[in-house]
Amino acid sequence: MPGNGDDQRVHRLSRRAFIKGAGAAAAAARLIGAAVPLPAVEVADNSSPNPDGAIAERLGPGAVTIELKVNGAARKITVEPRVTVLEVLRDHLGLYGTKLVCDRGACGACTIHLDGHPVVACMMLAVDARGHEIVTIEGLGTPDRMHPVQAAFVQADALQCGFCTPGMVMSIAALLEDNPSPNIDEIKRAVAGNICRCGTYPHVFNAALAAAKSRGAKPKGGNA
Amino acid sequence: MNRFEVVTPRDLPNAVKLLSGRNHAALAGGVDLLDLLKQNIVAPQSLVNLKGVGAMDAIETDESGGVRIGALVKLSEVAANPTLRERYGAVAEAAAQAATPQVRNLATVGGNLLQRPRCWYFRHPDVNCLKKGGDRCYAPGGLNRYHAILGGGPSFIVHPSNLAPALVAFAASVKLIGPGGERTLELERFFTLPRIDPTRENVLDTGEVLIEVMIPAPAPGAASAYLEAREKQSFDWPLVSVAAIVVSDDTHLIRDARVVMGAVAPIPWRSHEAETALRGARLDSSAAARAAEVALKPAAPLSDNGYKVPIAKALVRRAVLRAGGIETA
Amino acid sequence: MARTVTVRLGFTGDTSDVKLVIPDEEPTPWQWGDKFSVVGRATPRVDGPLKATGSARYTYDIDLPAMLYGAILRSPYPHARVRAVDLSRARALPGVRAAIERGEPIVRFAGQEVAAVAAVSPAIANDAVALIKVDYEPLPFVTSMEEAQKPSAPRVFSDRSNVAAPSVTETGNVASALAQAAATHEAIYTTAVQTHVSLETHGAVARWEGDELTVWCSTQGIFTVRDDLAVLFNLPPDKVRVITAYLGGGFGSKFGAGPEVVIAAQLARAAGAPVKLMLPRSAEHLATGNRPSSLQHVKLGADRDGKLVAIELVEQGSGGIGGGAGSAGPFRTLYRCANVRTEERDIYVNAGPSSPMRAPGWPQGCFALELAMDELARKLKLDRLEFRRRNNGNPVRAREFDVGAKAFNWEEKSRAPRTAGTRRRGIGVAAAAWHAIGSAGPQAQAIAFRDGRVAIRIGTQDIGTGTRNILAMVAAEELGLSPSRVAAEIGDTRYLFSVPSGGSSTAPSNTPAVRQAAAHLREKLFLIAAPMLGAEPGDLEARDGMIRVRFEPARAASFVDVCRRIPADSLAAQGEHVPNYAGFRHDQAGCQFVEVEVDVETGIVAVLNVTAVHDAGRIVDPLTARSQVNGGVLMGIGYALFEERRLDPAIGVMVNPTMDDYKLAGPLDTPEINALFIEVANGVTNTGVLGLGEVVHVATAAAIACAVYDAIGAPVRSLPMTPDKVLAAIGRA
Amino acid sequence: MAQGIEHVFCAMLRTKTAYWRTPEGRRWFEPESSTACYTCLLTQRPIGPDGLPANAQTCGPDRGCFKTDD
Repeated sequence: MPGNGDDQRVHRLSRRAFIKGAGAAAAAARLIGAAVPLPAVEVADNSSPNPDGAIAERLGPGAVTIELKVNGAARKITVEPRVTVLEVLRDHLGLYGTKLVCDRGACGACTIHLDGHPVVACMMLAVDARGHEIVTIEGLGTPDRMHPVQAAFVQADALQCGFCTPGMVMSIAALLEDNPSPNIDEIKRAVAGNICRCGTYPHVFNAALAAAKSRGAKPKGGNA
Repeated sequence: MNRFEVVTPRDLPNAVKLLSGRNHAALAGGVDLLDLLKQNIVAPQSLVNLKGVGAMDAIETDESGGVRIGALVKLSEVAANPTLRERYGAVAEAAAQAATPQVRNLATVGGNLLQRPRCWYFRHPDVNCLKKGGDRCYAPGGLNRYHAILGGGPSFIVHPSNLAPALVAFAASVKLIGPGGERTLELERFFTLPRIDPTRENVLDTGEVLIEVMIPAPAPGAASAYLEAREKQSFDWPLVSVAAIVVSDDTHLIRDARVVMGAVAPIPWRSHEAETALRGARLDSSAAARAAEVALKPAAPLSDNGYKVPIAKALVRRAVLRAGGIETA
Repeated sequence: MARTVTVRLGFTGDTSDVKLVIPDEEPTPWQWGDKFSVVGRATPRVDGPLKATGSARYTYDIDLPAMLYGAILRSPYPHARVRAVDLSRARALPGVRAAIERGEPIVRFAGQEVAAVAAVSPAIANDAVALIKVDYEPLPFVTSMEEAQKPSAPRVFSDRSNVAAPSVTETGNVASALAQAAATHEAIYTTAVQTHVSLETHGAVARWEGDELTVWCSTQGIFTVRDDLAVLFNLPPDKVRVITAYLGGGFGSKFGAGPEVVIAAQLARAAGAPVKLMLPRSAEHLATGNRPSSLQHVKLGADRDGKLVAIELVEQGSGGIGGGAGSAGPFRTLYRCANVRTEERDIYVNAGPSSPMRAPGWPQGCFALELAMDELARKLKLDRLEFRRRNNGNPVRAREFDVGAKAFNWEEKSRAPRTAGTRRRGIGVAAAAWHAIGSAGPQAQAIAFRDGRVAIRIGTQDIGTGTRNILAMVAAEELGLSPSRVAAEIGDTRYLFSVPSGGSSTAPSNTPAVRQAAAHLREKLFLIAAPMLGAEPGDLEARDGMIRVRFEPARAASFVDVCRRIPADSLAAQGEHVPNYAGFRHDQAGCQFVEVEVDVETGIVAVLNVTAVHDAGRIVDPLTARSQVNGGVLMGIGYALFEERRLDPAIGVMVNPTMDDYKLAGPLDTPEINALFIEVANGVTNTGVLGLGEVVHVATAAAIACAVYDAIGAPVRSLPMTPDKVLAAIGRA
Repeated sequence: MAQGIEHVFCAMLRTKTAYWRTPEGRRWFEPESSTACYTCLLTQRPIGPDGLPANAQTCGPDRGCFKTDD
């Protein structure tokens, strides 16, 4: 599916508003304590008038077609505004390298580069990513042509189950762009937002140092 | 997460107009908003996108020597800004220690100040606590190890912002724009205790937008420090944070001091007691320890969070010493 | 049928010739002093590039045409009667294709499955779940072990006590030994419930084609999931195919078909379309298992010479509605003692059930026993390492103590004064054991193709330890190839049977089958090569990509050239893991040394460095072996300092089912880790490879606790050692 | 220990070790194990369909939900 530009999957979905009052999801009764359901959402009409021109843009709540720049290519997708960048990458663009783990920005498994900076794709709405350059793990390298950081991860065995690995690689790759010769403390801080349950951090540090070295930089101190 | 629309107003006045409507929420960096949406804590009909309605994304020095930080400035930009690092070290350090590198590249200054508490009862989708309009706070009598030791009741949340204590220490103000026009408020007065209204953490009115933080020029001889104690060192909310400013001369005589604690109270907790104790004293470890002692005197811990008192004392003492240029453990 | 071979077994300084009776089809077990060209060399894993580039496809990444997304409605109540479930509004939601009830009249923990839906998008599935109306009758509940034992406590199971029958063992007479001991120690130690937090949550993609069921599953046991589903859906096992190409962690929680796997298959059948059902993070904490808590009443007695004369453990533990909380293993095993009594009790509470987790029972027991050992050593005025040496009965561990103490600088660090400053350093040591010798059953195929490719096929799975790599390395060793030329194909029940990846058994169970298969393939290739080289098959050897006449390296054919003579498309051979031999030893020893720094004003503990010394039999790949040590240590740091499932006593819900409030060790919490291996030729299988996953996790939390005790002079007898507990131990809070 | 292999287990009972087979081809239960986490395959939980705990000590022929292996 990657590469054909358009999202195929939306054609399975009706474009009508699916739910009268989608807020029912939010109103799922709070069962502990006095249950005060939040008000159900009145779904705004996608084509509601904007007489005084107060609104520059109105998206949703139904699916809207937007364009994102992913790994150098413009990709058109049709999604509800509530969809995150992570969901778009995985469920609409077939870019499965970026992982969902904590879904709250706490683990870094979904780290991508947004205009060159590492961000968590799970805590950003897709509509907010328009106009920005997104690079995912797939945009960094392929098994046959690995990015130096990816090659260093393999050499150092900086991966076990591999589920956190794309996010780790993205964090280290972003670090080395900013700071070609990080010491071990700078490396630790750069991946401080990435969680690995297999506990492979020591090898990640080794990989980062090796990748920096292979790019011709001299490590400045550090105790690795 | 419910369905919602995302509207981008033409300009700030229109953003205010939209946000004055029922069930609208402001969208800036979106990190805390998405967390709340995913937990079904909020279910707005409409997100009002503040990006693109006005600048709000710059850090500028003003004529009086102070600094203005736009509400949409990212935490990573605060952490890296040379002016802030040089003159408002505690602010830059607080930003640098917030959340994770990836979150700091998304999260904004405005969002950091306005984020909702991290209380696990508040964040639990099945628990309707006082803060969400329910009838009780579950912290007293419940699991309260991370809750308030100062200023609590009837809700015992702690304010989650890293930035706020540092900004309050520097006597920052916030500029708000709302249906009634623009107003400027000392940040210290912006935050509000639960005994006023347990469902909110600040006085931002419906329709109001926080657009800017203004920090006055620091007094000559002022130096700051920001310290956090966290259970773990990789991404954790602080158990206690302390921002301290010490204005002293070459002989370590303290002319003025500001001491603000984070994560101990429902608002950034300024300790006037500590400041009074420091003013006029010669800065040394016993003066700092005295300040720490009086700062925590009003503490009223719950069943499980008494340990935060000694931690706060240690951090107040260390922050004061560090601000005064005396390195400590 | 069988033959007798004599092999040299043991470890540095302690080897001997051992006679083994082995089946004819078995290659002679690797022995002490064998020279290898592949095995034992650090080899980056063969599937590393797929993982490093995000190309490895996990269950979570499976995408099928017309695939639906499943979601589960879970009980918010810790205990309730389910009076009625109304699925009508969910079913009526456009985009919903199936909705099912779980059908259990009582829910016993917050997070228990009640109903499920399948819809065309994850968002609609979640919307639909919110539309399900359930009429619950809340029932009284209990979430704390202490409360659960009160006579008036609500019952988790009606008419059954919340206290299960105890499991008691006794050798000797503990009571009288304690009475006569020169020194005794008695204290209570507690540990919290830890959850697995596999990064890939539990889940499956299920697809029916007629009466054939294919399930992509995040599991540690593809065959066990297959067998479970076959029983539940009344199918012959060969109508069920389970695929796990890559697995994002399991740590013991992913055996068998869990509720989410069964529900995915039910939804797929009801909807007539494939269904993907991956759990959200919160459900992972609530409902997929945990390491139970423990409350351990420990008594130790020693004589004047520092020899243990009595060990007693009275333990209770709870993971929730299930059992398995026993922690007595270390008490019965780690140290020599004539009088040992253990008593273990499971307590039921209204919370998600326990499941096996990385050396079940051992990190709990090791923590209590080893900290108690330090407390007794202090009374005896004995160096803590010396105290352990005197009571150690395992020669491998004796060597590990020596090697580790030297590498760690134990003596010098012991002599360093414990300063009175704010940040105090301390050191600790703890022993570990496990028994990772694997089990018979796995069957492997080794296939050579006409183009010279070699494939190993076996129905095992890679939980993250590098299974493909070590299987490729073992086959490559046998065939004289480089591992990169061997494709290890695993993770599919279409391949021959293997056992689940648990109990550290993947490497020890699968490598012998692979080695035997590769050896048989080599013999078959020799039959082809012999006429080419004008030699007898028995005179040939496979080395460096060549098949050649032994002692006459010039008479050789390349492996590829020999493969070209394969008459059909490929040449296949089979091997199996035969029952284990007596070998040298069946147990596995380890020990870890830890240095910490405690900030005595904040109670915050930093682990500075760890020296981990372990026996993994024959190390196939030191690189991936070190990765496993890192992993065991890091999970141990989390267990020691951060991790705890927190249940509110009043409302019965877990308050921290997220990855920000449930705290895992991260990069800045990572110490320097020095992994050292004591290689043991144990001869229990033809490879003598042992698993490492569990033994490397057993001692870490214990050693950290001992180091904290050393640093602050007071024991913290409760895990996790959060700042409140550390400050309380120091007397500052 | 005595009950060991003689014990008749319900065919629906599962624990980690039950997924291995003994050399005789039987499921490998350790009724004396204090660390085994049992589940009933029918509920995928440590509860039988009869609402009582599922484990090696109690999942015998005296329970209404008991099933034999073949």
